[in-house]
Amino acid sequence: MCNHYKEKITTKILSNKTIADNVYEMQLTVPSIVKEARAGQFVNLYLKDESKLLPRPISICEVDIQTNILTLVYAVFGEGTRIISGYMAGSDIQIMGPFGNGYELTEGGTHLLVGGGVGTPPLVELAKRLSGEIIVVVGFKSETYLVEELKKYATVYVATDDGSTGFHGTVVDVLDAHNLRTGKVYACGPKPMLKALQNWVEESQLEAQLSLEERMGCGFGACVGCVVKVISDNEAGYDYKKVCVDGPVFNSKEVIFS
Amino acid sequence: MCNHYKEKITTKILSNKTIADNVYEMQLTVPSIVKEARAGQFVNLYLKDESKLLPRPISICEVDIQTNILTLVYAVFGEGTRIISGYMAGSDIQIMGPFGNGYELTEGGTHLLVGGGVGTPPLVELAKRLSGEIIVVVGFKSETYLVEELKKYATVYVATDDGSTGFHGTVVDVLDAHNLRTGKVYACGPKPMLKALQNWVEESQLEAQLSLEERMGCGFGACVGCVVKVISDNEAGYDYKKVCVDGPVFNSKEVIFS
Amino acid sequence: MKLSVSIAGVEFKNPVFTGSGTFNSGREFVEFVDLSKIGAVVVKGVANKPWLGNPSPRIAETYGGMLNSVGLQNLGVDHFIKEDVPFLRRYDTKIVVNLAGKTIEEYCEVADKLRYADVDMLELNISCPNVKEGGVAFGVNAEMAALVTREVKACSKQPLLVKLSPNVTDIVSIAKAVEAAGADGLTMINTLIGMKIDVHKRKPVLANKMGGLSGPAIKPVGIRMVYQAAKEVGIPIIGLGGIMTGEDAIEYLMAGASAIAVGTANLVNPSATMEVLQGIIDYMNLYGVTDIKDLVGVIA
Amino acid sequence: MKLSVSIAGVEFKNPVFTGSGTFNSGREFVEFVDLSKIGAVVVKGVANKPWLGNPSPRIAETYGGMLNSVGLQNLGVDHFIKEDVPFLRRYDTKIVVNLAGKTIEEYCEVADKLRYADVDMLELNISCPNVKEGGVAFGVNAEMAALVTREVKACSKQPLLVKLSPNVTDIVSIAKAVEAAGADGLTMINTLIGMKIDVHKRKPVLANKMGGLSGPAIKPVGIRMVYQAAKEVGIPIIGLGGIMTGEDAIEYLMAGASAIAVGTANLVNPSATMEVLQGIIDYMNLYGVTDIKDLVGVIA
Ligand SMILES: Cc1cc2nc3c(=O)[nH]c(=O)nc-3n(C[C@H](O)[C@H](O)[C@H](O)COP(=O)(O)OP(=O)(O)OC[C@H]3O[C@@H](n4cnc5c(N)ncnc54)[C@H](O)[C@@H]3O)c2cc1C
Ligand SMILES: Cc1cc2nc3c(=O)[nH]c(=O)nc-3n(C[C@H](O)[C@H](O)[C@H](O)COP(=O)(O)OP(=O)(O)OC[C@H]3O[C@@H](n4cnc5c(N)ncnc54)[C@H](O)[C@@H]3O)c2cc1C
Ligand SMILES: Cc1cc2nc3c(=O)[nH]c(=O)nc-3n(C[C@H](O)[C@H](O)[C@H](O)COP(=O)(O)O)c2cc1C
Ligand SMILES: Cc1cc2nc3c(=O)[nH]c(=O)nc-3n(C[C@H](O)[C@H](O)[C@H](O)COP(=O)(O)O)c2cc1C
Ligand code: FES
Ligand code: FES
Repeated sequence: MCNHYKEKITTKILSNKTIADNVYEMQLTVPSIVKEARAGQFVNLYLKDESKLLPRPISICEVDIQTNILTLVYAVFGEGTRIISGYMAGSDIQIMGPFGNGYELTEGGTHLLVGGGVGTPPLVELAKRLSGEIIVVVGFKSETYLVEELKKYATVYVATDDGSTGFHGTVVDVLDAHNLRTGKVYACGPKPMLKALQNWVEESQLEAQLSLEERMGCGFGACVGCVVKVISDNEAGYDYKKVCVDGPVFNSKEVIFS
Repeated sequence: MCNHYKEKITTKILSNKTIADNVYEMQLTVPSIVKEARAGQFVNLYLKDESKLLPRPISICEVDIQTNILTLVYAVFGEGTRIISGYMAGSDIQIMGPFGNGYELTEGGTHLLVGGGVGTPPLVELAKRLSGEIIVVVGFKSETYLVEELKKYATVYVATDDGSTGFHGTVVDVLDAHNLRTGKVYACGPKPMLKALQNWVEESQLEAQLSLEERMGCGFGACVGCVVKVISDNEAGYDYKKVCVDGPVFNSKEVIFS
Repeated sequence: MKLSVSIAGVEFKNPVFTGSGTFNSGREFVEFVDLSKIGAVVVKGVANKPWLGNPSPRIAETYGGMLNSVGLQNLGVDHFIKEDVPFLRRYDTKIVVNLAGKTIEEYCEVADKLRYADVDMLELNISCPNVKEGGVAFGVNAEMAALVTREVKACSKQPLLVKLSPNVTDIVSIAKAVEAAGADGLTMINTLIGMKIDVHKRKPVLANKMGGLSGPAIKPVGIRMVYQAAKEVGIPIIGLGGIMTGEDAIEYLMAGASAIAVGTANLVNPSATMEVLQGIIDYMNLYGVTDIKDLVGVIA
Repeated sequence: MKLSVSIAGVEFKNPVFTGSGTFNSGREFVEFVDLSKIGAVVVKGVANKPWLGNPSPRIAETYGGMLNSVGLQNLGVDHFIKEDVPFLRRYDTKIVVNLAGKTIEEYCEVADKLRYADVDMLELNISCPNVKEGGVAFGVNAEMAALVTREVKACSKQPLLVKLSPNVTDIVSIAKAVEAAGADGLTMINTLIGMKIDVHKRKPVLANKMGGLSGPAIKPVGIRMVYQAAKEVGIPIIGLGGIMTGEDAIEYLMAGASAIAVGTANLVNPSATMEVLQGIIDYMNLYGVTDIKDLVGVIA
């Protein structure tokens, strides 16, 4: 009704193809999102099936300012992402964003980017934007993806749970094995990985930014549904912050994993 | 699981195009339905959007035994048919049928087929299958459709509410104007038309089969949701019959319009 | 893999039942489903004599569900015993008869006639919201629910399930009262009372104005109530409300139901019972569950 | 076209309000919506002091709806008066403050602090299912509902709406009790209590196990309850529960609501309030309705 207000954007899917078992890459032209995007932010994808109302938050994997193309990489996790994976190139999708704070970037120095599974995608845009020495450590169950993209910008170490590619073990094992205890840490991945990494950075006395996930109602701060426990000096000793607007990237020091 | 049991059929839409303002023709290949179909039967169309669970019952307009093509003609009435009208050729749709009794056909003599709006489609297959003298009287709000198809098999009179094509008035007006008080009557159309026709056939002492509509839960007799009041010799003087299996075609004499 | 479930001494070959009123007496489904593969056919409400039911329209679609105001149209218990029992007995499945009535006497008349009929279990419907006189009043009050349960139990030969209404403040107190009154099991939930208005015609969609809301939209309410009741009663629960898939069924089992029933899904997809059963089997295979019992009530 | 609605002496420019807890204090929506175009912003529940709320996950998607167990996380009334009131006053809309409390004293403490704040109306939430101590107990019993209404009304300066829980056997008796106790209006409905189980993890999706079911799935229940209550009370009703479109809003008005609120839809589509308002206007244009009042309660 009022064109100067922000709205859900309906846009055509340029491509939506599988890049690994159960993992898909979707490309879309969304000038407004591409223009604003910071590494570590996310977008909301909406399903066409109205029985599934809530947004699916997906991290921005890459944006291309020249072509206005937004790239998302997502795993088929449940029904919603399964349905999205079936959307064909040329069909419409509704999207909103970018949301969240994104990673804080510092110029120069060493940057240690740690990703696990579908926590890897945001590291691509991050690696692209950072300057200095960039080291990426990514862990997968078995099949790897986005490794070639990351190699364009960084030295990449790969770990797999089954040892099929790279190091047989976790990302923390790789960090230890290669003694990568240096630089600023940026991470995104499943909770157990982030929890292990939180311990590791504390021991290693490094600063880390962790990108968290939580179930969302809105994605833009309205429902207070997506909270994470953070350290607070109130009576309770903790408070709740919203992953969608106060995060998804948090200082490792403040996060309380339960 | 058990292939010898009947199931919903998923089939590709061959075409789905507008043939009049707000009216669409959809063609599908469904051998099992085409083989069984009788004129006046209907199929259930299911939406892909799972927030809309119930079937949309649509009459069989035409079947082609040679090509196994089923033709449906439907108006965009509410949200469901609006969504269906957007389904593109080449995409899948779920369908089940044929359901209902269909018209009883008699050989030879005069047949008077009366249709109103989207009650017209079933008359096409009916006209095709009847033998003898076939007269069709169809009424529309304004724009007409399926008239050319019907002319292949019958003498066709058209009435429109606004007089834009053919007779300015109702189908009953046409029947009176042309004094078409003869033969067996087969009708399908909105309730007010059928009600008027019921009076008219009674006055005219003709036998009529009326195809009725009612909101359905299942379309195959399970929910007892789609009932119509019929004359009965029980205490109450009426009983309820199911449109989906006892109909949609009823003897005009038994129907109680309320 | 053990799928069989024993309830009040009756052995069901698997935990997939049909929701009363969504499967009629099974006849409409023989083209779609091998009735011998279902745990039980729970038939549409049967009254002491034929009921006409409510005027049309009786069905309204709602977002993720539907409203019905069928009003228990049925041909009466004599017709049921004569026509439907022999039909259903041709299949290797259990027969559960849903009892409809406006008074305790009417319920008992049906139960009494069924004494000599070859049916396996009764289900007392004290919760249908579509019958004005009595039907629902029994279900929304613990004392009344207990009273009707006790009386009908006394006049029944077969084990008696009591089907609870979700339109209540405190489902647990009603479940407990019904258990104390002698019910052999609970079926929950029946439909929520709802209404839909046609804004163009300016009138309710249903001729009866209000109707029962069913389908996936209500599943969270059903899961919650089964969970709450299962913690507090010792008798088995048949869980239903919005089950469309095997995983929905597993949810009910985990919430505490010993068996489940597929309702509205049958109308939308007549093969739904078979698909739900297959979904349960797939789940058990995936997680190596060898006895369906091991899933019941696993949520603390 | 007259869209304005007068409730307890407060003039709202149109009947589109926001559902408490789905719009926060409006700040998150200024990018999407011109707050000056909404009838009222009903803010998230405000307590006497900051509440932490429940642990995560707090949100679960359900078929056609969602569950939440936010548990009224809020920064307390002092913060609200200092930060949110001045913010909202920049817009030409009414401010309705949803009161959260565990006891009558807590509610009164909030109402009392709001005496001197520039807000237009209060909404007493006696129906949030997510707070164990008291919160919900008030809402499910006519006597308790009347008691808390009477007490909070006595300590409030602004007109008082009372927000009813749908998790009750008899909504009409509660509505009447609350009216008799002095409420200036009713807001209905709050969420239905529901639960969802993650069958793979074998645990409830919500950390709090149960939560409030909202969204289009529950609309038929909301319409039914508003319809039932409107027939029996004289005070205005704010209708909500599953409103996604203008037609949904019209349904509530026709059922008897004087104004409506958009809840869950805001989360799914932040422009929802604007679209609902436009849908109402379109409907009125289509049918030549000149005053919104002429739609209220037209269903017999
Ligand atoms: C900030 C953020 C960024 C993310 N980025 C990516 C990414 O780049 N690639 C990727 O593959 N996945 C990403 N995820 C996870 C992704 O959102 C979920 O896998 C997805 O929502 C699952 O939807 P579903 O319908 O398939 O699963 P279902 O389990 O059917 O979904 C049910 C509901 O739960 C929510 N949900 C389920 N799992 C998660 C989860 N892990 N996090 C948040 N909500 C969840 C869904 O959104 C939905 O509302 C991200 C999550 C967050 C919070
Ligand atoms: C036996 C039979 C044959 C039919 N054949 C045709 C046909 O050939 N062409 C055609 O255009 N229409 C036909 N109709 C009407 C058609 O089914 C409805 O127009 C359609 O279901 C409306 O769906 P909707 O989602 O657009 O409307 P909505 O109003 O959004 O639908 C809501 C619900 O009401 C039901 N409904 C609404 N209107 C009707 C109606 N008139 N009859 C039955 N159910 C209704 C829908 O199925 C759905 O469950 C037939 C109806 C019946 C019963
Ligand atoms: C069309 C229809 C008719 C029903 N008739 C009955 C009935 O006769 N007796 C009864 O106890 N429940 C009846 N029910 C309720 C269902 O058995 C079931 O409890 C309810 O629909 C919830 O389950 P569902 O969501 O799987 O449908 C009926 C439901 C529907 C939809
Ligand atoms: C995330 C969320 C938070 C809510 N918080 C409150 C609250 O603080 N106070 C209140 O009275 N109702 C609260 N509600 C209930 C809504 O205001 C509304 O009554 C209910 O969600 C039904 O409307 P809907 O279906 O349009 O959402 C909340 C609902 C949701 C979804
Ligand atoms: S998802 Fe709604 S506040 Fe974060
Ligand atoms: S639609 Fe279910 S019986 Fe006719």
